[in-house]
Parts: sequence; C-alpha cells; structure tokens
Amino acid sequence: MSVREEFDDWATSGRDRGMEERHWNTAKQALMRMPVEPDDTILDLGCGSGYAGRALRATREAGRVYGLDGSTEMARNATGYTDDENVGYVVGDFDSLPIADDSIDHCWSMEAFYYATDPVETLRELTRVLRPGGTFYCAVNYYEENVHSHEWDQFISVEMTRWSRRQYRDAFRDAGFHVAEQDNIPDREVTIPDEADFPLEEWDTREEMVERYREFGTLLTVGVVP
Amino acid sequence: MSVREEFDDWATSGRDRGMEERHWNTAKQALMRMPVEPDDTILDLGCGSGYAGRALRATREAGRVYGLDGSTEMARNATGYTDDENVGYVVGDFDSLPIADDSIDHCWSMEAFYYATDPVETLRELTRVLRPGGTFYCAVNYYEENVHSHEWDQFISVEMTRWSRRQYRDAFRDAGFHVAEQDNIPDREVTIPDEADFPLEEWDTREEMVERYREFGTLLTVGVVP
Amino acid sequence: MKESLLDILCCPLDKNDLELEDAAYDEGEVIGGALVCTECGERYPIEDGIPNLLPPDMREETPA
Amino acid sequence: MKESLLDILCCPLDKNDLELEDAAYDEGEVIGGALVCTECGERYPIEDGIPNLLPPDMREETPA
Ligand SMILES: Nc1ncnc2c1ncn2[C@@H]1O[C@H](CSCC[C@H](N)C(=O)O)[C@@H](O)[C@H]1O
Ligand SMILES: Nc1ncnc2c1ncn2[C@@H]1O[C@H](CSCC[C@H](N)C(=O)O)[C@@H](O)[C@H]1O
Repeated sequence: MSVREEFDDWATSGRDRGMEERHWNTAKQALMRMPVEPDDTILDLGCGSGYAGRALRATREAGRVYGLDGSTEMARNATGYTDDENVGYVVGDFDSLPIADDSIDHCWSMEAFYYATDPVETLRELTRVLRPGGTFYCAVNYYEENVHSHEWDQFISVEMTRWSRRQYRDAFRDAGFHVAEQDNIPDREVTIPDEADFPLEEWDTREEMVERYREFGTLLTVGVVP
Repeated sequence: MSVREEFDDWATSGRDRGMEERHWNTAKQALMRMPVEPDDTILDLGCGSGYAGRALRATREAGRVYGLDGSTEMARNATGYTDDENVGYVVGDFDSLPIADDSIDHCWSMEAFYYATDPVETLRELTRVLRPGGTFYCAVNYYEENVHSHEWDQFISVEMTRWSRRQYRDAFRDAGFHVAEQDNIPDREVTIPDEADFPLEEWDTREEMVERYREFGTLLTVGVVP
Repeated sequence: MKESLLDILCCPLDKNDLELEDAAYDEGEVIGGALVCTECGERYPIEDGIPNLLPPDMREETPA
Repeated sequence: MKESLLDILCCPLDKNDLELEDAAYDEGEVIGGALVCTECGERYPIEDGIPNLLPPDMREETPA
C-alpha cells in the first residue's frame, strides 16, 4: 500500500481524530515554545486533522496556517474541521514540497517526519522554504531511544525512519539547519492505571508505561535556518 | 553599592548556594534542552555558584565550561566547589565581555542577564563571542508578565531591566540573534503549602503562589547566532 | 482554497510559479480548476477546493 | 586558572589577545601574575588563580 492509500484509510476510518487526541498532550507544550509573531505564516507538515495549525491561529495570532499532507482524505477531513479563511490545506509530498522559497516563517511537524521517503531531502527542502531565522519544530514519538516505539513499524505498510536523538541533530546540521534545542517532552496527562491493573493489552508493566509517557514522551528537535 | 559589592556580599553570606537551590528546579529543565555536543565550550554568564556549568560537564560531556561573574567572591566560591580542571572562572562584566570572538559554542545565563547595565550591548557582545549556530539560553524569573517579581528591585541596590516576553524577542533580534524558542518553565517541585496555611509571610494567597511557580515559572528565551 | 494560497505554492518538480486555470468559485473560494506550472506546464488538479500538488508519478498511484 | 583558559580570553576593552606575565604556578595551575593586552598594554591581575578582567574603571570601584 502506498503512503497515500494507508493514510486515506486512516482518515476515512476516523483515526485522524484519534491521533489528534493522543498527540495533543505533548504537541501543545512544544507549540507553546514556537516563537510565532502575529501574522507569521506557518506550515504544518503531515498535518493529519490539522489541529496544530488551528491551535496556532487561535492562541498565537498566526497570520496564515497551511497544512500539507500526502493523503487527500486527511486534507479533506482537515478542511471540514474549520471555517477559518486563514487556514488552508494542500496535498503534497514531503520530499518535493510544492512550497515557494522563503515563504514560511515556521514549520511544525508531529509524528509525520519519519514517513518521508528521504528524510534528509525533506530537511533540505525545509531550509529552502523557510526564511532565514525560520524554525522547524520536529516532534516524534517514534525514535531510537524510545524502545517502546520500536515495533510500531509492524503495524503500518509504510517505511519508517527510526533515528536517535544524535542522528536527528546530525541530519538537521547536514541539511543546513542550526540545532537550537532538543528535548523529551513528557505526556503528564495520559491516564496510567494502578499497578494492580497490569498487565494491560498493550503494556506488560506499569513501569514500562510510565517510562514511555512520563519519561521518553515526545522527542522535539528544533532547527533554525541560518 | 556597585553590582560587584552587592554580589560579593551575597557570596560571602552564602546566598550563592541558596540561589542554586531555588533556581535548579527550572534551570535543569532548560539545561536539558541545550544542544550540547561532546567537547563543546560553554559560557555561564553570571554563574553565581557555578552549578549550571558543573551540571553540563557531569551530564552532557561538555568539553570546557567557563563561568563569568562580576563578583570576585562569587567566582572564588564557585572555584572552591569543583576540582574539575575543565571548569574555569573569570571575573568580568556583561557589557564588555573578555571573551574572544567565536570562541563559545553555547551560552547559558540564569537570573543574571537583567543586571547588565546595557542589556542590548550584552546581547551584541554575545553574538560576537558565540560561533555561528551557537545558542544563548537566557533564563529569567524577573520579567514583565511575572507580576509577582515586580517588587524584587526594591530588595537590591542594583538597576534591573524588566522586559516582557515580547521585548526579549525583539531585543534578541535587534542584536542579531534568531529567536528559536520562548517558553515558561514551571517549577513543579517547590512545596506549596495547603490552603489553610495561607497567608504566608511572602504569599497572601495560595493561588498567587501557584501562579508564580507552576504557571509563570522561569522565562526562557533561546537565541541562535545566524 | 483561497486564491492567496497561491502566494506560497510552487511546482513540486521545478519550484516555479503556478497559474490558476479553469477556476470554479464558490463564495470567494476556488473549488475546482487546475494549477499549472508556468515553466514546465505540468497541471495539478484542484479537487473539492484542495489543490493536489503531489508529483505526477505519486498522484497516478492513487486508486480512487 | 588553567593556561588553556587563555584560548578564549581577550581584552575586555579592545578584544585583542592577552599575554600571561609574571605567572606564579601551583600544581599546573596559574595562581598569580597578570594578563596583559598585546595591543593596548592594559594589565589584568590574576588573584588566587582567578583572572580579573573587569574593565579597569569597574575594577577600581572595588573597596577590598
Ligand atoms: N511522504 C509524505 N508526504 C506527505 N504527507 C505524509 C507523508 N507520509 C506521511 N504523511 C502524512 O503524515 C501524517 C502522519 S500522522 C500525524 C498527523 C498529525 N500531525 C498528528 O499529530 O496527529 C498522515 O496524515 C500522513 O498522511
Ligand atoms: N554586570 C554584571 N556583570 C557580570 N556579572 C554580573 C553582573 N550583574 C550581576 N552579575 C552576577 O550575576 C549573578 C546573578 S545571581 C544568579 C547566579 C546563578 N546564575 C544562579 O542561577 O543562581 C551574580 O552572581 C552577580 O554577581
């Protein structure tokens, strides 16, 4: 199955909203850090339901927010979730961005970057579309140090790139970014049942679940275009 | 009293260690975010007891760590707290840094920047001493939005600059930095007594104390040299 | 899509400007038509108001 | 101070290189002497192993 078919499927079965709910706890913390100024133009790479862009419009006076997604059904759903005329969606691929040079102030991406066929090319593309001083906030739950994510690629027919913290920093720099920050953002809100309730279907021990959410959480890497 | 006399006084009366304890809860969270690579050279601006530099050596493989402070007594205390030969201290002033061009990978400063006589000049100096891609992690508890900090300047004979979040971003940019991040880092560890214990000497209501620590916390602004 | 979206779009292949052709409008929004590269002439469809700017070979993969 | 500290230091006034003069050593560390600007000749004291690179007018403010 192609990336597009896989995620079209997710979108039509409502998984876009499920992801929004699961990702929001850490995404909102990272979004708060973005140095968005009133009227800035934001790109949401692999936007899914588009919640991140809508949040930046609602809380940070972002000027225009564009979501790019490879799945037409994701983009269609996202379009349906808002009436805001300063929010727009585009179907496109991470490796050949249909976005003009220097046209974006900041780029956001949550749980999407590692689906790029050639993630280094995607980073290079981002240094092209971001203006000097523009940032790329790249948030992922699937990464090397998060051992609890290692099996995720078995549940999806799409290739996934599993980099370590160090590989993220190196790849950002190779592509021409300065690395400004790297952080593990814990999800403090997901409910973790009492010891007695374990094993759960997904978690053998409470300890593992605590490590996954409260300690590893979401890996954020922030690149800045020189 | 000059800055130097004031802080010499603090150092000899042990307030350097008291600050370390109070600042550590939020400082450690910001320090974790710094993109420090093994062997990087770090400058701690207004280092006080020097805890931040020691932590970066202990946990991040920082190569060399230098603390700069205007108070000889602070620098003397800091020197006494470590045997690490890759840690050094210098007495100097924020506005005329005795640090060579492009010699620093990353600069850290906690609760010190706003004592600069001319903070914009200090930022310009930092863009000089940091290499391209180097970051300035500037953490302050004294800033405009933190209404609970407004009276602090009454307890010290030194002029303090109270900027808003916006003024920090603007000043960083005016000095030549890109702004990569701005965040309020909550102190989740300080003990906040039960409702019934209020008013306390320093806090009329529990609500105010919660706002000060759990919500406003420490303002972090991260600048990157283009 | 709003026409202002064109400001930030380009051809995914050669990054040149796009021109709106055969536009259908509804309440000030472009809901159909195509975006055409001013350089290579590649046509990108606008479906239900959403421009599809996948490179042509990826677009063709689609079953629907 | 370690002598390697000199790599990153400069004169606070004109940002030129400093030279170590009259150094006193203890166990491989410089514990006394002065850092002298190779350009303007300003002397900065090393006291108890800590170089004092305050601009001269601020240094003179000190009572102790
Ligand atoms: N190569 C590619 N080009 C464009 N979009 C892609 C892509 N690979 C995956 N995607 C999109 O990336 C999204 C990953 S799911 C994450 C969605 C959203 N950011 C959230 O946090 O919930 C999907 O919507 C998928 O269609
Ligand atoms: N203009 C100036 N130049 C150099 N150091 C200064 C200064 N103004 C204040 N300082 C120093 O800045 C420090 C502020 S107190 C904070 C100390 C430490 N960073 C901590 O987090 O605990 C003091 O040690 C003081 O001596």
